[in-house]
Parts: sequence; C-alpha cells; structure tokens
Amino acid sequence: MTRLRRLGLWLVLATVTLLLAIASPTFRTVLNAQNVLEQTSLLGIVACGMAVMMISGGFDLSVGAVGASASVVGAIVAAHVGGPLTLVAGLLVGLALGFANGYLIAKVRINAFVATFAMSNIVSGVLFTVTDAQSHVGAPALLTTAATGRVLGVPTLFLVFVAVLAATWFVLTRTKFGHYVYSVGGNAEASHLSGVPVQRVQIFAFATGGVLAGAAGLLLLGQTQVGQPSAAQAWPLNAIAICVVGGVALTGGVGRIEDVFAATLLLGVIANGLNQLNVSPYWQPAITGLVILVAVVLDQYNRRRTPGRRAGNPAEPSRPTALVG
Amino acid sequence: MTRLRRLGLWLVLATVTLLLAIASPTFRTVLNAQNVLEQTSLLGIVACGMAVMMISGGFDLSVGAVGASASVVGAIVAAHVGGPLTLVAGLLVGLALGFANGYLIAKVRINAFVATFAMSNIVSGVLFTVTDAQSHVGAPALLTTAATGRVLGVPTLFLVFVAVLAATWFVLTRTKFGHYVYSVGGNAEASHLSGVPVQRVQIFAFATGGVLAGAAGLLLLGQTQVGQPSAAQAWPLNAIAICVVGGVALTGGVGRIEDVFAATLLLGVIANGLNQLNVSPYWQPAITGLVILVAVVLDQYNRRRTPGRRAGNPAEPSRPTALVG
Amino acid sequence: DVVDADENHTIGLAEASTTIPFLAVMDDAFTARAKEHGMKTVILNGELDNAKQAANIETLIAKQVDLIVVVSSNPTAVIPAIKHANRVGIPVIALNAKLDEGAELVSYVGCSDYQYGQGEAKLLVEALPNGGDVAIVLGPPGDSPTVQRLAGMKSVLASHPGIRIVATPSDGFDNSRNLAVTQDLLSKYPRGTIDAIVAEGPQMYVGAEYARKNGRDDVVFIAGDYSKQVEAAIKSGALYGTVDQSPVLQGQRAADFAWRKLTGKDVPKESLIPLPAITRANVAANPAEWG
Amino acid sequence: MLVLDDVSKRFGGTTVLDHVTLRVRAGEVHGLVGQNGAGKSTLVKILSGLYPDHEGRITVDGRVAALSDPRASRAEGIGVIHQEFSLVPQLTVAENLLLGREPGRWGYRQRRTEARARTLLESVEVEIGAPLTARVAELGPAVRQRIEIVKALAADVRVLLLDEPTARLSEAERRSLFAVVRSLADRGVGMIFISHFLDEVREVTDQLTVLRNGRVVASAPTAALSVGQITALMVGDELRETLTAERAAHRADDARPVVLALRGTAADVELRAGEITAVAGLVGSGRTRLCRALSGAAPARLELRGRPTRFAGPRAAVAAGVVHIPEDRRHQGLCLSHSVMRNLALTALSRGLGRWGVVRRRPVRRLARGLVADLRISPADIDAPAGTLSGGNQQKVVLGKALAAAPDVLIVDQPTAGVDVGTKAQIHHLLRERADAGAAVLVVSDDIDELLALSDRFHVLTRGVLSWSGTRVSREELLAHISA
Ligand SMILES: Nc1ncnc2c1ncn2[C@@H]1O[C@H](COP(=O)(O)OP(=O)(O)OP(=O)(O)O)[C@@H](O)[C@H]1O
Ligand SMILES: Nc1ncnc2c1ncn2[C@@H]1O[C@H](COP(=O)(O)OP(=O)(O)OP(=O)(O)O)[C@@H](O)[C@H]1O
Ligand SMILES: [Mg+2]
Ligand SMILES: [Mg+2]
Repeated sequence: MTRLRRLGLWLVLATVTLLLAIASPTFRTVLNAQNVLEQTSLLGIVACGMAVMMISGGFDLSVGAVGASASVVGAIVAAHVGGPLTLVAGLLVGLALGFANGYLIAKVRINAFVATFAMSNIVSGVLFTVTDAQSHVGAPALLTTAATGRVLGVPTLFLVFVAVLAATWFVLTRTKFGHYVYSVGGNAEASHLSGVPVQRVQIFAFATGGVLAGAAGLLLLGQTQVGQPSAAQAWPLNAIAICVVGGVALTGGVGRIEDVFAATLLLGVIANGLNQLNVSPYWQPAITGLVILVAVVLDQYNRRRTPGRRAGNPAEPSRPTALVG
Repeated sequence: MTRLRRLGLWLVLATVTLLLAIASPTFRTVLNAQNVLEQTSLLGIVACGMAVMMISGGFDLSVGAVGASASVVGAIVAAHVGGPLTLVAGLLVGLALGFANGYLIAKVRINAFVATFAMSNIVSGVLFTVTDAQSHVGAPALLTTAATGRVLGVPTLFLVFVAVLAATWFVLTRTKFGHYVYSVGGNAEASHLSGVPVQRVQIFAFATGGVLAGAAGLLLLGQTQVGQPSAAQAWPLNAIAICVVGGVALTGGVGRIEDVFAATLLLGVIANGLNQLNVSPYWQPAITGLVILVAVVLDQYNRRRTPGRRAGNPAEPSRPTALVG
Repeated sequence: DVVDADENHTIGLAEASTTIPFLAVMDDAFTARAKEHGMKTVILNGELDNAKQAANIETLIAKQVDLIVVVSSNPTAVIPAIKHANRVGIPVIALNAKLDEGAELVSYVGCSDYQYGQGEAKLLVEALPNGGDVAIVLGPPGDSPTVQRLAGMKSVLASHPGIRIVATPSDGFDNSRNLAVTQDLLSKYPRGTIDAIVAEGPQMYVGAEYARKNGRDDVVFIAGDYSKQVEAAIKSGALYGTVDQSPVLQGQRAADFAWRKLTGKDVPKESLIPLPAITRANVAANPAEWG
Repeated sequence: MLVLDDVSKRFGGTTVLDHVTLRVRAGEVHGLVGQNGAGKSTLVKILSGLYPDHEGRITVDGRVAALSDPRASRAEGIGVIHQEFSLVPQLTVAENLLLGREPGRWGYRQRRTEARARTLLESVEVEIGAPLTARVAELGPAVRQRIEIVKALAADVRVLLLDEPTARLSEAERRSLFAVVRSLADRGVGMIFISHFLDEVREVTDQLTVLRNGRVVASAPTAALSVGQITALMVGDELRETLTAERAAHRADDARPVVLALRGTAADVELRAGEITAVAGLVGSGRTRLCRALSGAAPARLELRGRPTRFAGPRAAVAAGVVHIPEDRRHQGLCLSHSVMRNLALTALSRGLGRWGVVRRRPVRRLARGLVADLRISPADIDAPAGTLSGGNQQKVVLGKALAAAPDVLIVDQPTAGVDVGTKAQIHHLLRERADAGAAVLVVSDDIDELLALSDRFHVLTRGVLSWSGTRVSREELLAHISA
C-alpha cells in the first residue's frame, strides 16, 4: 500500500516518456537520455534543498541569487587561487547565506517570503556592485569534469544529483534532524511543546537549502565556465514548482524526496521531448503547463483512492482543504 | 487600540518619505509626487486582487499572464472594433481566466501554486502563438486618459487605484462575501461546516483577482499604447511581495486592504526616491530589500507590543510560528 | 532653461536593464564619455518592464535632467512618456533599440536588430556555401531583439534557398539553457543531418564548446554579440563567428551626441554603428570589450 | 518538591495570574480548579517552559528551575498533558508519542520508534484505539486525548501536569487513568490535576487549590472541602443562584412531530421538535458519524419534516435550519486568528444577517455582545482573537456560533468539553431554551451525567449500530447499555 501510494507521478513519467519515445525516434537515443539526465540535474539539486526547506514549513526565493553568488565567487577564487578552494568558497557562500535566511526566519521571525525575497535582492545588489554586472571567467578542472563529464556513459552531473538525492533522503528519513524537519513543518507549536529545537531545525533546514544552492551554482560555473551575476534567476520558482508537483506541501510537513526526483525527471523529459519534437517555443510553456496539471490531478486521484494513507487531512469527498500546499 | 494596531507600516512610510524629501530636492516636487502616485497604481491594482486571493487562502502566479492577455486582446479589439468594447473584452479575459483558476483550485482541488503556475504557462503559450510574439499597437482614448491623464493635478491612474482600493475594502469588510473570504482563508473546514459556500467563495476570490489583473493589463495598454505578450512578467511576485509586506498572510485569513495600500506606496516611494537620489541601480535592490526587512520587523514589533491584539496565532515571545504568512 | 556652457549638465539614461553585461558595458562607456564632456549621468533600471521604463522616463523628467537617453525593450511602450518629455522641452535620444514613430527624437544611436540578424545570416551563408540545414536558437520569446533579428536573418536567407531553417528553439539568452537546447539539437540531428546552429545571443559559446568537446565538428556555430567568452570560443574554433555590436562605441556616441545637442551643435538624425563580423580571421585584432 | 512563589503572568495589560503560590509534595496529587479563564492552563504553560517572561520564583526539589523553554522544563523532570494537544497531525501515532525523545543520538529509524512506542503502550496499559502507524490527522479528538496522555507518560517524570485529561474520556478510561495516576503517586511523582468534574477531583486529589481570576482563593486538603464549597469558592458570590442544576423533566412525547430523521442506516434516529435527544456510546462507536450524516457534512438519506431530503452539504443543511456543532473546536469549529465576533457571526451570516450581501456592522456587534453575555465568555471582548481565549471559552464561542443562527435542528457533538460547572449549567439552560422554543436538539457527550441531566430521549450506539433506545433510564442502566 505504502509503496503504491505515490506511484501516480512515476506512472505519469513513464507514460510521458513512452509517448515521447514513440513519437520521436531521436528522443529514444542513448545520447538523448544522457542529455535529459544532465539537463535536469542542476535544478534537481536546487529542488532537493528547496524540498527540505518546504517540508520544514518555509521556502526560499533566494536560491537563484545564492547560486549566482557561489558561481561568481567560485570563478573569482578559481582565477586567483584556484583548485579545491573554489569549492570551499562557493559552498561557504551558500552556507552563510542559508544561515542568514534561517536566522531571519527562525529568530527574527520574519516570514519566509519577505526574508528570502529581501535576501535575494540584497545579495543580487551586492553581487552586481562588486562585479559591475560583468561575468567572471574561470572554473577549476574538477568542477568542469563534475558538470560535463561522463562515467561509463552516465553524466557525472547526474551522479552528483543522485548522490545529493540519496543524502537528502537519508537525512530526511534516517536522522533525527530530518524527522524534526517534518514535525516542525507539520506543527511548529506542537513540536516546540514536545521539546523539538524548532528554531535550530528551521535554521539548519535553510542552511541545507543554501549549501545545495551554492553547490548548484558551482556546478553551473563548471558547466558554463563563467560566474555570471544575473544567472539562475528562474531557479526559485522552478525549484518550488518541481517540489509542488512532487507533492511537497507549501504549508509544510509533507513531502518525499523520491517524488521530487520523479517531478524533476518529468519536467526535464517534457522540456527535452518538446525540443525533440520541434514544438515551437511558443507552445512549449503551454504544453508543459498542461502536463503538470494532468500529472498533479492524476497523482491526487491516485492518492485519494488509496485508503487510509492520506497525507494531511482525511478529506471527505466534499470537504474543503487548504488552497496552498 | 484597533486604530493604532497597524500604524507600523504607515509610520515607516512617513519616515521614509520624510527622509527622502529632506535628502532630495527633486523628490519633494509636486511633479514627482504625481509620478510616484501614478507609478505605483498599476501594481497596486493587481495587489488588491492578490490580497483578496491571499486572504481566501490562495495566491495567483498568473496575474502577469492574465494582464498581458488583457492588454493584447484589448489592443486587438481597439484596432479592429475600438471604443468601449476594448474595456469589456479585456475585463472578460481577466474574469474568464480568474474563473478558470478558481475552478481548478476549488473544484478540481489542485493547489493554488500548481494551478496558477500552469495557467500562467498555458495563457502565455496561447498568447505567443496567437500573436506570433508580436506586440499589438492601439489603445482607445478612454484608456489612454485613464492611464496617463490628470484631474486637478492628480493622476487619473491613481484615482482608479483609489477607487479599486475603496471597492475592495468595501467588499472585504462590509459584505457577506468579504466575511466569507476571511473565514475560508482562516479555516476552510470550520467555514464549510458552518454553511459557508467554500468553493464558491474561492472561485469568486480568484475571479476578482482575474478581473483586477485584466483591468491592470488594460491600463498598461493605455499607458504604453501597446499590448505585448511578454509584458507584466514581474507582476505576480511583486504583487505578492506588496501583500506580504502589507501583512497579508500567505496562509490566508489575515490581511487588511489599508495596509496593502501602505505597502504599495512604501515600495513605490522607495523605488522613486532611490532614483531621485541617484543611487546606483545595482544598489537599489539591496536597499529596497533592507527597507522591506526593517519595515516588516518594525510592523511586527509594533503588533506584538499592542496588548491582546495580535493577529494570527497568539504568538508568545519564544513560541515558534508558521514560517509562511 | 538658458543653456550655459559652464553649467554642469545632467543627462539621464533610462536603461532597459542594467544587469545585462552587454548593457552594463554600454552604460559604463556612456558615463565615462559624458564625464569627459563634464556632464553628470543618472542611470535608471527598467527591469525589462514596459511600465517601469515609462515610469523611469517620468522620474527623469521630474528630476529635471537636461537630456534623456532611452534604451527601450519595446519600440512603442515608451512613446507616451517621451512625448511628455517633448512637451516639457527635454530632448530625447534613443540608444541601442530603435523606437516607433510618434515621438520627437534628437537622434537614434545604435544598430538595427534587423541588420544584426542580416549580419548573422551573412556569416551563415559564408560558412555554408553549398547550403544546408540550420537551427536558429531564439532569445526570450516576444522580445524585440528576438523578433527583429529573426526577421533580419530570414530576409537574407530568402535569397539563399539552399539554406533551410529546420528548428527554432529558444534559450532565453541563458547560458545553461543554451547548453540544453544545443544538446537537444545535436541528439535530434545526428552527425550529417544538421549543418549549422545560429543563436541570437552570445550564450552560443556554451553549446559550441560542448559540441567541440564531443566531436561534433560537422556543425557550424554562429553567435550574436561579441563577449570575452565568444572571443575565446572563436579562438578555440568552437564558434565560426559572430556579429559585433560594440557597446562601447554606442555608449560613447550617445554621450557625444548628448553633449553636442546641449551645447547647441547639430546632431545627425540617425547614427548606426557598424556591425562587423568577427571570425577566426580577425579575432586576434579585435579584442572583446565585455564579458 | 515543586514550589511556586508569587508567580504572575500578564498578557499585555491583563493580569492572568496574580501572585500565585502553590506547593506540590512528592507523591501528592494536587487538584487545581477554577472557572474557564481562571488561569489554570496558563500556570501549566509556565511550568512547561512556554512563558519564560513570567514573574515569581519556581523551584523543583529546592533548586530554582530555569523554565526557559519546553526542553528546559523537561530536563527538570516536568511532564505535561496539554489541554490543547501538542500533536503533529502529519506524523503517525508512534512518532507523536515519542516526539522530542526519539531513541538514538543522531539517527532515526521508524521501526525503532514504533517498537519503543509499543513497549511504552504496554507499560502504561492505555488502549489508544488506533494503530501506531495511523496518522494523527485522521483521528478524532478522543483518540488524540489518549495519545496526549501516553505521550506525557513516556518520559521519566518527577512532576506531571494533567490539564483536563478526562475532558474526552469515557467512564472506563477515566478509571484506568486514575489507576495510572495512583501508581505514579505511589512512586513519588507529584502531580497537578486540572478538571471541571468536581466529583472526580474529589476522588483523585489529595490537596486542592482553587483559582479565581488568576488568584488563589483557597488551598486545602481535598477531604476538607465539599463539592458545594468548591463551587462557591470558584465562582464567588455573583453567580451562585444559576448553579442549581436543572434536571430534565424527561418529557419525551411521541406525539411531537419528527423534524429530522435519518433513514436507511443501522443507526436511524428521529429528532422531534421540542425534545432533546441524547446519543451515547463508546469512543469510535459512530456518534460523530451520525451527527455528520444528519447535518449534511456527510452524504445521507434524510427526512426533513416528513419529506425525503439529501443535503448537498452543510450549507444546504444550515439553509434548512439544521446546524451542527462539531466536536473538534480548534480544527472544525473556530478560526483561531479571527475575533470572537467574526466567529460568532459566521453561521448567522448564511442565515440572512444583512441584505443583498451587505453586512451591517451594528446588528453583528449586537448579536456578538449578546452571545458573549449569555454564555459568559471571558474576557467579554468581542474583538479578542478566538485563539487567545481559554479552552472552555473557545468551546462557548463554538456553541454561540450555532445558537446565533436560531436553528430548528441543533446537533451538538460534545457541547461542554472543558467547560466549567457554572457555565455548563448555563449551556444546558440555553439548550433547553432552544428545545422549548420548538427546536429539535441532538446531544452527543462522553459525560453521562450531562446526558442524563439534559435529555428527554436516549439512544445508544455500539460499533455504528443503534443498540438501545429509551426515554427513561438510570445512570447504571445507561452505562450498562453503553459498554454492552
Ligand atoms: N495568548 C494570550 N493572549 C491574551 N490573553 C490570553 C492568552 N492566553 C490566555 N489568555 C487569557 O488568560 C486567561 C486564562 O486562560 P487559561 O487558558 O489559563 O484559562 P483556564 O483556567 O485554563 O481556563 P479553561 O478552564 O477554560 O481551560 C483567559 O482569560 C485568556 O483569555
Ligand atoms: N473519515 C473517516 N474515514 C474512515 N473512517 C472513519 C472516518 N471517520 C470516522 N471513521 C471511523 O468510523 C468509526 C466511528 O467514528 P466516530 O468518530 O463517528 O465515533 P465517535 O463515537 O464519535 O467517536 P469519538 O469518541 O472518537 O468521537 C470509527 O471507527 C472511526 O475510526
Ligand atoms: Mg485551560
Ligand atoms: Mg466523536
């Protein structure tokens, strides 16, 4: 039963993939499969962090600015110092900004929207001023390999994504911190009463999101060889969209990283498939939108039919639920 | 007591305005005051609709696409038929898309993020295809006057905004529908059990938001004389930001239209003031972000200090609250 | 206003966006040259938003600047605001993006996106003398450069029936998406089935480098604009060439014209900067101005 | 072992606890009683570390206890059964039982948590009535109450605070809880026991403290006080006359018209005008289900004034004059962030307050003020957010909301859970008034005495089936029917 529970999304993914494979001979090539995996991985890594933050009850509009900062700082460090310090620098940027977000939200009690929206603005402002809006060139070989290499035909970037997925899965399901992320997102007040260190959990959830955004920024640097201050602006909304399609509630407490994986692949396959089918770029957003709608409706239908395993409220046929999440 | 409750934001607005007036001689000119009022009005109208949707417990990521549609349809109608039919067409577009959003959310039970995100994509896709991504020129005189005229020195656009504010205020505080919007957003299940037509309220809330986005799209057409399919992309996030700064909770049930007004003016005054002070455009987002943070913290502090009058959860100093809203 | 030669003039630049590297370099060149003329500059960010750009022009009018330079992302949307400037007697120069009829302009400085597209198409014709199948990677759907450059390319290709456009995906002028789009094209069109990929923007270097590293030397890549990354990719052989619209030249010329106007000298109605093609042949002699 | 010295707590301008001094000895069960809003839960919250900004000194075993947050309070060996549950709806029963004290240092295993929860359940001998893997969101308040109790017992506590633990327990469960309390007392655990059932307070406590308006008005050995004396101390002089509990006349009359009837189920009931009908049963016996079916919250075949009807939803029911008071006040009854007035007016709005959709403010305020007075809601401030009211006062708001709609059929699920004795009598009076005005009333309650005092007609549900009906019954008989 539990295993069947969220098959919905995977079924949609399988169906869409099958249909595309039938419709497009080039879609079903090995090369293209490699491409799909590589193309989805960056955003997938960001989405892993976003999922942790969303399950804890928040979300982060600054992942784009954080990613861009990590890539610019990484490029500058790579050009002047080089080597593994690039990694350290980029991840530290992500960690520090994630902590700052978490602090504002958990301690100063600013809501997540305002805090991360403001943070995004502030970070972008500093970044543009420092760089004068110019890109910085330079990426260590390590990053380039990680972002563009292949291991036995599998894109390294995808392997990194899978590693991040596995780590996130482990943290969420096999550690106390992960368990607390769910409990804080489900009911912060009850968790507090039960002795869960709510603020610390919130701060660490945002720190995790920051580090993963930083990591994605570094990999973007490896992929494009430049740290560009205006890059990654679409990350926040796209990562949130992946998570929501993957069943992570915007209201917190609910979500599974496996489904985030499925949602990442689904959106990636659609984008790639539409290109393979030569669908006009004008139509692409519309079709993507439609498929998302259908996927979510099917997923929901599937979950409602599986008895006794509802996430959230046990919704009776006519009982209204919260609009968000 | 009640009147003092949300003075926080107005105080911040007054302080910021005063500081800017002292610092910049051109800021305090009549012409500039007119500009500020005119510049904030379009987004303010969108924010009024967003506030209704957010109080009802949802939000709308498609207001930009809806606004762009209304402006393009308006421009086409203006060019071929002309006159008042432009208005009807644009508002109908907004109404229909708002209804569609509401239907998906209330009846099909898709969460607001996915539904409006998908709607935004679909609408944009259709719009690009229909127009072949070309702008359409043409606006009836009525719209041009409404968007750019002055009445006794006051921008007509601002008068329209004030009228929309007044109407929204009336609907939210003096009608049954308005009461229901709050109650559905506050607790959908309790409202349902108390005989509130929850689904109808949700649908109408989104229809209201759609109509106002359509109206703003028409006024954009009047202002710029061109219906551009890619216009207004920043509206959703900016309108949500205004509402959140104005104290409308993302979790629903809480929010006052007066404060949305204050937040609209605050963001408008900051944007204009920073321009008047010759602040580098790179720094502007950072300063805007900081001012938003400070405003929200002060507002929150102010609300917490006013005894027995807390909005939202009766949050105690050390008690964690939901991250969102 | 009495024009006084000793007075410190302030000129306002209503920029379409200040965060695009190309435009940022143009802004810097504009500011530097204005300073040489003893003029102050104010730059406002239009955030690629029509209403915001119109509002910025209004703000400059309220600031009582002496002249306004407009870089618009839509040829029509700023016309009403410029008319307002005309009414209060502030001269307006359009820069980098051509505007529709309707408002009174001192001059237009820049290039034409139409000619720009034609320039790219000419490179394409030169690279594929025997014709072939090409894909064109578009910018953000609906934006003026996207539309105009494509129209320019098509106008040239109309007289070269040997060159067929087989696909027009969009990368939205984003590095990472350019890579994805290029990968998709290369897997859709295996070796020998596509001859060239032309992008409307400088992001093409990412996809071109990917192709080079993966041995797809059967495909010719052409970019638009000349950034440092494009320069490197031309040198490495990944890119065949690009069209260079110099941001520095445009910024400087706009400042020159502003100064001429304010000091009562005459100004040409239009000044199009050259759009030289950069290929392996002349890349060494022409270092890129921005990155 | 637990000593409170001059403890005070203010919310803004209002003083909720005023120099409270309290001593709980090891092995003592210390009763704490007082009207709704007297400050009992506030005291519990201070002790559980929720209000570090209180005044006064608290010592545990002679050492000053720094109760800066719930973790610190736990570290002092203080365990709490909260009145408003501290459960996370998205987590399972097992996860909630062990929340904040999962086995292991960093790691977490679902299975280990479940195993630990199972041993815990065995050791405290409380039947939860739901599988350990069920999500709390799917469970009713009675089950949640039991989870809350077991959760507090999970810790090795030296002081246990029980804030109205029996508000939603059946007779038998009450007994087993008392047994647990006694065995804890034997082991030297000190306890504060809060309840509005004065009989049971007299039964289980050794020492009794009475709070009135945040002040200690009496503290004495329980044996020294009669129920009458306790009540007098609780309410002061003002209200004593209303307390003469009305005993129902048991005026069941088959000649009265049936207003609403449920058809085609194993639990068909008929509600007659002017009568109060009681439905009794064990937890999970289907009482709430019956209420939902009758009130349009769940699909059902009904007969309204002799005509077959199907309500499309609660809205249709409300329009037909059928109003339902749900059992879970926080989730189904109230919007906690909204003012008392907004909450009170909600149902009345759909019954036609205001014209053409325009709501006039004055009648709404008048209505709310009237209800606040009738129900003695405290504080008597119609603009206070409902979430800041004490538990019993919140319950009164839910009730007032339904009464405001002047319904023809009133279906109340647990109308007085957590309500103090004085107000309970007042609520009974109001329900009786409604019935006398010709309404049909259905009452579901875990409190047998309440049912007996209030009802004209009785039904007993057993596993969803109507197992007994009658008009006259003694306490013992009814108990026997329920547990049959
Ligand atoms: N967060 C808050 N803000 C303002 N007032 C509050 C808050 N919490 C409680 N109060 C007030 O404090 C008083 C005492 O409440 P408390 O919950 O302690 O009562 P109680 O004795 O437990 O009542 P009950 O028997 O109904 O549970 C009430 O008048 C209540 O309205
Ligand atoms: N939405 C639902 N889906 C599935 N089963 C349900 C649902 N609601 C109730 N049940 C089950 O139906 C049975 C009757 O529950 P109901 O809540 O009506 O009993 P109750 O007598 O009111 O109990 P309680 O004292 O818990 O309120 C229980 O076994 C319960 O688990
Ligand atoms: Mg209490
Ligand atoms: Mg029940």
